[in-house]
Amino acid sequence: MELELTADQKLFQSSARSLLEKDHSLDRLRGLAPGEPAWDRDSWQRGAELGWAATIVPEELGGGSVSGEGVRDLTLLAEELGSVVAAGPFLPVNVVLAGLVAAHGSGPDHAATIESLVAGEQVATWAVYEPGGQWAPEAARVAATPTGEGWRLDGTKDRVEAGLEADLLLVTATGPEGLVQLLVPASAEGVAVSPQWALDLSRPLAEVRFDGVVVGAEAVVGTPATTPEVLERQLQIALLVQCAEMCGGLDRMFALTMQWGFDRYSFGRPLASYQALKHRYADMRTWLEACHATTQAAAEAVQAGSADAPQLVSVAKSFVAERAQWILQDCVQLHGGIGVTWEHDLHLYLRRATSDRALYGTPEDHRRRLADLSSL
Amino acid sequence: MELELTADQKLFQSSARSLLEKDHSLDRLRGLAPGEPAWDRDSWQRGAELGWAATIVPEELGGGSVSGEGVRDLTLLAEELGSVVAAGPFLPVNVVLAGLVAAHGSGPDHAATIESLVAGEQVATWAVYEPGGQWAPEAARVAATPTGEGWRLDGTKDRVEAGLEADLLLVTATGPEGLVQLLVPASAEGVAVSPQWALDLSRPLAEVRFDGVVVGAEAVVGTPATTPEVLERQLQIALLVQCAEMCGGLDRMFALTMQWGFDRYSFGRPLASYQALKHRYADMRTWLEACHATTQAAAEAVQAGSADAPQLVSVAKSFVAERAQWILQDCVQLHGGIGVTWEHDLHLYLRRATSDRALYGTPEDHRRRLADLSSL
Amino acid sequence: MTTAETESVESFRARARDWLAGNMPRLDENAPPPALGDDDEEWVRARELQRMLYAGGFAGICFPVEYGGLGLSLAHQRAFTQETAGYEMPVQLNIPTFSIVCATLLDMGSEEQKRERISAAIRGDEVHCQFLSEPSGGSDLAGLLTRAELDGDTWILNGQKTWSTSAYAADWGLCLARTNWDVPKHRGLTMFLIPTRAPGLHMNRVKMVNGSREFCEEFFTDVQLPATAVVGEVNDGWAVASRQLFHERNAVGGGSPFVSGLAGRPRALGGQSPFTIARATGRAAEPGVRERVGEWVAMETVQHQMVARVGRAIGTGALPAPAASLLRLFHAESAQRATDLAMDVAGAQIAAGVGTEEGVVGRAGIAYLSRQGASLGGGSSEMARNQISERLLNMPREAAADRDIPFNQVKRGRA
Amino acid sequence: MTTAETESVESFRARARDWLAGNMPRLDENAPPPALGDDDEEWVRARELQRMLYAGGFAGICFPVEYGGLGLSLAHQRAFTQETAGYEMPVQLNIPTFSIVCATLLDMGSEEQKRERISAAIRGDEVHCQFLSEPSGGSDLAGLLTRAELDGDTWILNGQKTWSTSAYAADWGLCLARTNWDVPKHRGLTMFLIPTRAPGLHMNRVKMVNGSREFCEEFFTDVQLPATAVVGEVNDGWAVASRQLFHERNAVGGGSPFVSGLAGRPRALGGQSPFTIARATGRAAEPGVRERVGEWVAMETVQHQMVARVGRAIGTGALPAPAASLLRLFHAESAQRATDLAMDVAGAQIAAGVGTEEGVVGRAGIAYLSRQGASLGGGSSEMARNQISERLLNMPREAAADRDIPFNQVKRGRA
Repeated sequence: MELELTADQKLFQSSARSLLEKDHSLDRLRGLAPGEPAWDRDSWQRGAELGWAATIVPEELGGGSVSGEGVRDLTLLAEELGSVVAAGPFLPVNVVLAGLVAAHGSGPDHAATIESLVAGEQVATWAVYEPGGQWAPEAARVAATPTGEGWRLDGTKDRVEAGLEADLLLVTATGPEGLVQLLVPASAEGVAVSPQWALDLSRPLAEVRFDGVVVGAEAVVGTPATTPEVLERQLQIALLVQCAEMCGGLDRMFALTMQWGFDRYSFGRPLASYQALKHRYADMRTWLEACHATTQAAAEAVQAGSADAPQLVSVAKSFVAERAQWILQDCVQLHGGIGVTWEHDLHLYLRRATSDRALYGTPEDHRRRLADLSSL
Repeated sequence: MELELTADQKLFQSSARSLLEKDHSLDRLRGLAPGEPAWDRDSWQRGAELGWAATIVPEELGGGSVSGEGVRDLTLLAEELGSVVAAGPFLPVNVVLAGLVAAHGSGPDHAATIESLVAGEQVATWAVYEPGGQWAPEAARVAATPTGEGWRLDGTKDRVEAGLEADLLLVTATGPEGLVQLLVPASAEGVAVSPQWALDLSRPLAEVRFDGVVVGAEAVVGTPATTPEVLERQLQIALLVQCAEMCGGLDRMFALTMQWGFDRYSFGRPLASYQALKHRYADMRTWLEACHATTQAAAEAVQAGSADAPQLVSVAKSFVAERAQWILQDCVQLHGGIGVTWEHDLHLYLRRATSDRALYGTPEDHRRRLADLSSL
Repeated sequence: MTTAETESVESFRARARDWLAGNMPRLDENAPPPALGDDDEEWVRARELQRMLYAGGFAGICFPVEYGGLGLSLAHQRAFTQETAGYEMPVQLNIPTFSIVCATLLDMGSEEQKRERISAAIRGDEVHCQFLSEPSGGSDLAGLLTRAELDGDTWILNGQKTWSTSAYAADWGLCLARTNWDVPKHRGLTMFLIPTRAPGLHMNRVKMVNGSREFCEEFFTDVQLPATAVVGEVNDGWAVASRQLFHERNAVGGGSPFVSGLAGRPRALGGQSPFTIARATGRAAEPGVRERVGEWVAMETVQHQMVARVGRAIGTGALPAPAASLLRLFHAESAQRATDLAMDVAGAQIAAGVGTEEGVVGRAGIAYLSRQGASLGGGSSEMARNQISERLLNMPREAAADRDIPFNQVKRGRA
Repeated sequence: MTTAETESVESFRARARDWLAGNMPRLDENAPPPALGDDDEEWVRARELQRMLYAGGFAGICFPVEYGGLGLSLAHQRAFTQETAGYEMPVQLNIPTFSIVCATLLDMGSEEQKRERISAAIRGDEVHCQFLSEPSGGSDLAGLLTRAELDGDTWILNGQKTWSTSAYAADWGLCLARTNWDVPKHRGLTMFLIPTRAPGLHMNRVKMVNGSREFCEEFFTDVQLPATAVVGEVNDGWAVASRQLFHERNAVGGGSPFVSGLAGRPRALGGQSPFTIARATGRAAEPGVRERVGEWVAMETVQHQMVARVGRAIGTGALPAPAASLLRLFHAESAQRATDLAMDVAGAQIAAGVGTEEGVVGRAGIAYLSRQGASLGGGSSEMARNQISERLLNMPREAAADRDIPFNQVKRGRA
């Protein structure tokens, strides 16, 4: 968590908490039937009304943040959502907004789209993975072909978060002169969206096929010159949200496991009195603090637009995603058998963390990126 | 250790122990001045008289093993030598013998050399690494050029164990038709041997330059057809010796650390009474058993010439070398500060294990080899 | 049976090979692994297969002849198991029916219990289970709260059990209950052999994160048992439970003589090893992936080598019985490392399945969710470490706040 | 000094920057790291450098003005430290002289001790050390055996100490001794401030596996000390030692206000990071090597981020003081991981040097030999875990067999 919050931030946080308590119960998540939607648009709309899609959008584009530091507010919010494994398009909407805002002023104008996303009227998502592929947006095989007035898209994306529900797809594709990002209505002719099994029960995924999909020139986001930095911005926001939501989840599960250590007796004394276990709690507590430290440092850097922001988000992702696994699996171990039952909360968090670890670059991917960024 | 030994094996073991106690004190090793030889030929001669270079050589070539299973006897011996970090050319001499015996019957005859190595009259070593290189014998850059009557050698080898002391160098080189192994007298014109700093105090290394060194056709070991299997045999013997000596060293250091746990008191009770430490002892004890299990299984497979011997030596090396580090470093930790002093024995074992880990393929190298061997 | 009558291992092996080829169905290598949580059919099939083995004279190889077995050696059993590669086998019956329950009855049961239950299991007519753990218990098995009270000649059982593996498929279970609350915990327990369909016994299946429903929980409400249901002596149930725990460690570790038949691919991974995942994700050419697959190959191999070595050593007495905990601990480590490596190898693909199916890679993701199963089932890894340090390395025992204290005075937690 | 008189951090920073540029020698980036075990010259140099800082008005930034310092805030100190990048600094004086010994004297010393010792250190005239650990002691510092007995007005000191960092270079040391054997261990200790050249004090340097000789061991034979040598109260030495331990944790973790100047590359690795090794071995193109270098970059970065966050939180009271153990534990982990990664990256090259020199890669090998140093120095990682679980997480304390028992009745081991 942030160690110090302003009064405004605390209010923002508590309003989020109230809504989350009302709309996002873990029991609902656990009880979802196969194919049943994990979230509904009304609920997302209520979140948007509380500013969940506004933090990183400037006021002139309809956004605004309580603290004036939108990225910090976004991570604060992501922690809250992560602490209850909230379902909904929080991550993809904010990532698309990050791209649209970063591209604003270069290429076609998307101010109206931004406004409707901020208001929760539309939902957008980033279509960046491709079937069978790892994290490699720069090697997109989905082809964008200029048609004269616009573009034609062909190919397939998968692991598209909220793909079934999204109105707009931000598609990272390869054109004749390199990467191009296009904002495509899900309703466009030739777009076929199908559900994809997802490990994380709270984040439905979809496969999206583009079969000769034609869009106008106004669908482009940014320009060839700005696309790399726009992409980088999208990645940074995705990583920050992931790290912060993992931190929020870890806080919750560590606290639960602490309580268990005090309440559960074995051989006439609490688990918390066994040195071998105490030492593991100590390790977890240390890692947890480090997860917060690196997430907050990354958020600061992204907020400030520091030159080392690319490094720091990769540091945070590679570290937090790894430690989240260590901590959560040890929480399971300390709980004993009930930790691996469907009725327990832990697996919901483990699903989220495992999915977060996998997407937008694994720890291994980000370590190699760090080597690149270090000019090795 | 082997769980069951025959009476002959026990005798063989105890004769080795007596000599090791006499000739190989850890204090001597610790007290070596820079450049001072770590072992002398007389001492090696005494070992050879006890059969230390005879186990894997058939009786008709002057060798012989006490149990009739030479490879098993070799590993038994290697454990004993490893348990006192014995200095001397045990590994390189046996590896060269493994190659010469494997090649026997294909290519030139080396019976006389075998006999003199078995008797301890000559010392031989394998020159296989090249400066700046990793484990890649098949990519040797030392060039063997046919001269008509024989071969000319050019290039440099390094990390040659006992290189300064050896009479004969088994050089793995690349000829016009692929790998060729040549047995080169260290006294040959154009051979320049220079000492190389070594992490393991007990195993001096050398760099060897070959500058237009000319040898006769009789220097070749094996034939183009047999060279791959001869090389494999050399590797297998090197790995078995490494694994067994690590096991021997681990047994000794684990026992020492166990005793320390009982003798050392903290807060009025022995270290061995602290659960967090007890659990680490339990982990170490488990890994130690696994190290022995995989080393003995590999020895059996090499002894039997099983089809899976290449896999099993790589399994053993990759596992034992990794766990040796875990165990020894935790032994240091459990000893506290004195474990990192020069006067303590632990670093002598850690140096050996770290060097063993590095040479003849690291765990990472052997894992990739296992993937190859599994037809991935 | 005299030595002269014992068939040689090699002759037995040859006979087994022929018989298997002629009688046992082959495993379908291409069949998908059965869906977790829906394995009733497998149990029907296991009984059928066991009946075939019995009819062929290859059932209960290491059990005594007088209880329906063949009375042969561990070497015979191992030879048979090796020969079963590629055949369908009733491996579900290995644990707990044969290697825990029957093995314990053999050690501690009454003559009647041995004759009836062991032979019925060998014939394929019965499946057995254990009612040991309780929701409040965890590692502290002896701290259990289920009570049995004597009413005339009849025991009345009340309480709750959980983590009963495959109890839903079983006919009989060994149930440990407290029969004296005024003595320290180990001294007031009694073991009962009870029919799973006894009136007053209500059973639920527990759903696990991987979808498995192999565990059950049971509620006992005034279940009535005759005096002959007691296994061993009244208030000496801990001796019986200790044998069960020993046999369980031995069986899980792979050292039991009563385990018959190769299990095929380990179920824990749902058949999805790092090797399979490397193939399925098209990443087999990446050096980092190859390194991880190689690490998995090595761990699996060492795991088998450990079982062989420690099993042999316990057999010959070179290592004492608590050495079985070495197997327990190493098994957990290797199983967990396998799930970690599979996840690493899958990389970004672990998050999703193929269409609406979880697919090969998704199953590795699910296996990862139950990663800790390997260090929880059959006693936690923490308990194994206690065993190794205290029983094998003779380190001082952990202070137990309930030692030598009447059980009704021992502190209990809120969870 | 009133608020009005305090210079702003940014003004101080600007002034420091100018002064450093004009007065302090630049670090020679190409100079090889000094050979371990031969650092006498470094100490002479450290005193010189400290005198320069003092002359320039940049010494003792966070120490009170009355004891020779500047009386400025942590923010001033941090600003100064940031500006020192690229300059030679007397970093040897940070630990223990300033951040442990002087910090403790500031908390617990007599007015005379503060005036004399702190100001002498700030002027660069004195170096301080600690005589705490004993060969039989390990983590159980309070179980020490060195004794001090009062003979009239004079204390007579006998016993043995070890692990005294840089004591050979020091002028004064804080020495903890037992002055009452009839009370539980913490209540019979007294802290003394003693000159390292006192008659009867014999000192050896201890050679470490990496060749370092920075630690000393001392033998005290009837060393005589005046009553004014006592720091704090007689038999209340544990209170003083506790402050030392707190300051040590804080300093090692990087949270101390009395640490001045950037240390450059961490010495533990001998300057040989996985990054350097990847370059030196020519393996930088291998994906597995790049992955490991990236992991190192991440760990180093998180280590700094931890220090910043926890240091700040302890400062504001958001986290309690024992949270310093979080830094201690994480520092050990990151330092150890760095040596492991360096070894992995070096691969087969770790075994050997370049010619008869150890070279860049050989130094990584040597650093690996002292890998555990990071989890032993300044209290073991095990003690840090006890601290975190007991003091930060409020878990029950470990049973201590010597608690509330007169020290002369406590059991002692043979090692």
